[in-house]
Amino acid sequence: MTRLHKGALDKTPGATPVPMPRIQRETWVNWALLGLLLLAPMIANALGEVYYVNLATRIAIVTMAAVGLNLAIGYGGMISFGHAAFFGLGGYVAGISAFHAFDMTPVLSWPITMPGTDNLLVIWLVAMLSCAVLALVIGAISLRTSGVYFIMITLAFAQMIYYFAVSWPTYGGEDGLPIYLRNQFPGLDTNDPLTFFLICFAALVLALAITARLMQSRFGAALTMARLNETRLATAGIAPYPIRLVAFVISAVITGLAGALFADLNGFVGASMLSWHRSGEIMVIVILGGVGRLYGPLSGAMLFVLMETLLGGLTEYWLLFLGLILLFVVLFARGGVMGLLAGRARHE
Amino acid sequence: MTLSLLFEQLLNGLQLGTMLFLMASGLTLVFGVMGLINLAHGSFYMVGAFVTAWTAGTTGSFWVGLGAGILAAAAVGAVVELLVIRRLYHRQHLDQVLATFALILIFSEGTRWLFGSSPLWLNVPEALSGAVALPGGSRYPVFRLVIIAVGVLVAVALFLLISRTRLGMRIRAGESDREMIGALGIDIAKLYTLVFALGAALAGLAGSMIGALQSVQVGMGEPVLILAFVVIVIGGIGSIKGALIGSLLVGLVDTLGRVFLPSLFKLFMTPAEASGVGAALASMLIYVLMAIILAFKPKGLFAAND
Amino acid sequence: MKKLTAVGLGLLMSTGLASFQAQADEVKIGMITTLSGGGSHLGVDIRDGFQLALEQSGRDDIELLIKDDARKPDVAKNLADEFIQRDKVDILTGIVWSNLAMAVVPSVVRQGVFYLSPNAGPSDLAGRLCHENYFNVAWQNNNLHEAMGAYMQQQGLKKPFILAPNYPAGTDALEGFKSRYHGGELAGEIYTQLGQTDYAAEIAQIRASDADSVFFFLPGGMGIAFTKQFHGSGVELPLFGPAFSFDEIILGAVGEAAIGVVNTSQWAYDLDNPTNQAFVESFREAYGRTPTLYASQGFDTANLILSALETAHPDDADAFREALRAADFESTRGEFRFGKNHHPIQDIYVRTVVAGDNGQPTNRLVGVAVEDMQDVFVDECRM
Amino acid sequence: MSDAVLTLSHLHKSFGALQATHDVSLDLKAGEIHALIGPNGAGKSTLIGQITGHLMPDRGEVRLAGENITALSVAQRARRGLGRSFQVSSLADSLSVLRNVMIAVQGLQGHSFHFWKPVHRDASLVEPARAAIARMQLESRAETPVSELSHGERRQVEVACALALKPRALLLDEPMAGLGPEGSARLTELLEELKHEVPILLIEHDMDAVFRLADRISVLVAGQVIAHGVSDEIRANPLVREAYLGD
Repeated sequence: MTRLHKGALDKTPGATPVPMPRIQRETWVNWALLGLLLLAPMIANALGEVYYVNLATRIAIVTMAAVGLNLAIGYGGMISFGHAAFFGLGGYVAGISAFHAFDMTPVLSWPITMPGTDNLLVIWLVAMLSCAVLALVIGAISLRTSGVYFIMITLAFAQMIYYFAVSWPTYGGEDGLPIYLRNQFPGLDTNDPLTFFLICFAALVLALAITARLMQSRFGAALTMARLNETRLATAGIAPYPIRLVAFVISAVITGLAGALFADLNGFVGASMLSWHRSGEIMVIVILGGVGRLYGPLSGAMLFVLMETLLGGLTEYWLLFLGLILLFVVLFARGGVMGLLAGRARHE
Repeated sequence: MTLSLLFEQLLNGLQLGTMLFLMASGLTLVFGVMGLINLAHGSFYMVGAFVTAWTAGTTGSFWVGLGAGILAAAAVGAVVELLVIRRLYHRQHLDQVLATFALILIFSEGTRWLFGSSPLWLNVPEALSGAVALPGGSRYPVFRLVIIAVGVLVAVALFLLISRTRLGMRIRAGESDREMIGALGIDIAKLYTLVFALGAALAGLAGSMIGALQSVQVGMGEPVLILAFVVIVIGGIGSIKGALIGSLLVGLVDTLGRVFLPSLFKLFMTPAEASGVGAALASMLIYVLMAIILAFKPKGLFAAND
Repeated sequence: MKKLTAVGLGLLMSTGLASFQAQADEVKIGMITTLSGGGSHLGVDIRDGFQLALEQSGRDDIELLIKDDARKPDVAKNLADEFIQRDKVDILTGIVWSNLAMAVVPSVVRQGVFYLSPNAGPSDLAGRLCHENYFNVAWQNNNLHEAMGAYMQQQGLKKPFILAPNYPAGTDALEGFKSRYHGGELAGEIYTQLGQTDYAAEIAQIRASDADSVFFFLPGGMGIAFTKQFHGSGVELPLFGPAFSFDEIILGAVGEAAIGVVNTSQWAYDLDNPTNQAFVESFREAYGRTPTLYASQGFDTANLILSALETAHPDDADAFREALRAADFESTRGEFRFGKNHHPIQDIYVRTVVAGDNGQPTNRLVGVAVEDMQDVFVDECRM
Repeated sequence: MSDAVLTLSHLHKSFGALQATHDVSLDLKAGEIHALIGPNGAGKSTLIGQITGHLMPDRGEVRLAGENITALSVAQRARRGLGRSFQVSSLADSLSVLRNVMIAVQGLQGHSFHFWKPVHRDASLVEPARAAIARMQLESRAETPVSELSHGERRQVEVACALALKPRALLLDEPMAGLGPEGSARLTELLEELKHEVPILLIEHDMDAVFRLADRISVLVAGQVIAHGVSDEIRANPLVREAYLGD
């Protein structure tokens, strides 16, 4: 774990020395946030307050979706406005699979017979594979463009899938698909809120660890350079396109897995998981937390979900206040929550 | 499908296209001159419609309302530019997207707070209500013809403005070199406010007119905004010509897709199924169009600075 | 900012703990409804109608908690969790939209909480997923469309043109209409895009067909846009639809273009019964506007709950359920009882839009389309 | 011309009506420094673009070690051994010198789809990079972010990056600019030594350096090579004097 907190990118022993206090501060903040997320639901569970356990689960899952997007936006410089497509696809894999497992009908009868399942491991694998394939297609086309065009073409692909889901009657269309029984993890009782939280938490930690490790590797070095200076990368003989494409796929896979967990948490999957507001929301979380900071998504998601919960209870015009807070963060608190908590970003 | 029906549907596509052009031209101008992505552009559309509806309801005159709506949109645009937008010009696209996303929330909820949750009443003015006969026997609403005419007028005016006037020269200078116009002694801040307000006014104009045809309600700007973005991306961001071609393309493809796709599927499906599948594909059609165009021309049809 | 977060968490925890101190005999009702964004006037009316009934009851042992779902299924689901797990509510209600109901209701009722629907009635909840703790106090989604099918057949219309948005409620609407209409052949059947606001292409198709009437289901802004555009198009065919596109608030936005439209509803504000007259009068007095059918549904839902509370506390689930099932309350819509799937069996009325006293369009009751209407999914319900 | 490492033959490139490159042919032989000079607007940047792959010529051919690379991308050319430095420094400013150079080493090794091993503990990356930095006498600055370097130091990092690629041909775009007399002298020394390992196509404004270093010189004016030869020939060429001195 320690390695994870030394910083993913440039702030490694072989790179820019950053003043020591700052490293410690960010590491400390990271640990504190992760610890808070782990301990709060445990305490809540001990007090019998199941609601807070589910709230923490929600935070963990939303964080994970944002960790995926952060890989694309923060580390890869690819501003995807269509990650809801992967979030939703992951959710639909879980939903469809559970639907068929419940009905005892096959998901596919041609070319191979594929029965529905409620085994989470299988569902996750299928969700990740589906997202990888979708991201490969979307990325291959979208990465030919850049800048605003990239933002808009990813949005367009997500909209296509959204409209498809809304009007496809088999799996509920706009009504969506309830998951009557939460999908099962071998050997664990996923219906127990704390157990399910711990599963999601473990998945989140894994996603964070993989992202950190990835960004220290050769691939990460190339991706960083693709973001900072594409020409430099090409001049070194490394084509930026495949590097970006692979990063986009990995990013989609992480967000897709979060989508599958989200569907199981809510016991429901619907087209709203695919809407452009959802893409915007995940992006908001990434930026709120601090773009390109490993733990930015965690702080962003905590703040976002708490604001949603607290403000939503106070006034029916809470979106107005959410808007004002967001505006304030963009204009005056650059670097997001992590910028406030742990000082300026390490790069740029 | 008779010839006159086809003609009528082409007119419908044209009308949707000209309306989109009013939105897209402002959006593309703001991007071309200031390099800003403005997600809140749809909010000016909504402001225009609400103010028009409210004023028309109070004074009883659509025309007074229309004037008020356009002015209000321009004023709101100018204020937003002064308070928020000008802090974003030198920021990354990401910051611009988030800040203007926040503005959408603020505008939507602010409008609801001021005007309430119910949709407002706004109708086509008496003088322009009714329909005229088209060649071929069918009838077409006068007001839609007026919208087409207004769209054409605005397009011509914009081309003249940009190619013939001093303001246009400054705008073009701004597109090619932001440093240079500063050096020319042009008050760049004022120019930006002006361009932004102009874009907002055009959106307000679209909202006022369309509000009379559709419903004036909170959130009405968002679907139009996404369509307008599709338009300018297809056309090439920053290009007025691209926005015009893109608008017409999207207007026609969307309208004709909605009409013909279900008929196409009826050839080998039951009517109910064909209607469903056709409608589903029709709703995806413009996004498919956009993806195809960008796959082959990554900077749109008429990339401005390339 | 960190401090803020800490304070926030503390606050959450303390409000959570506070719920322990609730009195045992008090009844807690959680209302999840749409108060912000598009379509929020439905939620506002449901809430206002519901609150009016509570106030009139004079009971002070009922705590009503209201939260906005912003029309998002996952927000609604999260609020349901919050109400049940933190606030320990006995009864949930308020959801406007079918897709939100589908996200929330199945899991809520399985947790032993009562859910009373004041608006949405998706077919699954009436049929295959019906549940003893779920009661629908409004209608099953298809009811008004089926009734209109029956009515248009009675009226001798031979070639209706039908259209609805391409989503489940839209397909249900057209299927529902067709299941009761056998009076001729359809002149055409169109599914439009959900959220579409321009109907020029569809209206041109209607004009080009040989239709003698138009039936449409386009809720909210879609219906406003369609009606206005249809009126301006010069096509002179009679319009028919369910009440969802012609509540008093929408009529205000459509204006005179709506005059002459015929619509089906389980309720009308000029329905002649004392409960209703008192309701309409007190609603106008309290809120300064004429109630919509949504307001009447909120009002009826609250009164149903109040009537059941006379007999039993929700803690005694079986007794409370029986009391609800008896539906022993004065409904604004006249006679009201539940079928075995806990969905209403009620008359569906026909209204027509006329110019009111001040020239504003308003609904007038014309007659009854179908008496004692029950949904068709009741047989799929194994309860 | 079997010993030519890099050959341009009959390159043409126009932008609309403007002919930016007109029938340019030149070559770079093993062991030499070939300087390309020309006044501003002569079309040097366009020509460099066509050599490095940022621009496609309308006609003509670029060959590297005998292989036709005209249609290849920037990255493909780099992999085949074309190293370059940029006129306007093109480094990742927020990264350290070492990180910038390591990317070049990584490119040379051709393994970028390794997802697990941290690069800072990968001796096969770090050591060659440090060697290239040492060659430019920048060891003390290895851990410094590029943004904190002086103008001249950045030029040196550029060259270090190019060297780390172990190129077959090196294209240096105004490496002397902003170096100051001492830095210039040091770089000149280095280039003289370097040309025996890898031939250098040198684009340079500093005429003293050019005349001192270059084995051959080509003069580009208005998109055309107007003169070609050794230093003294060029110095004496009236066309060149006209183009440069305006007399």
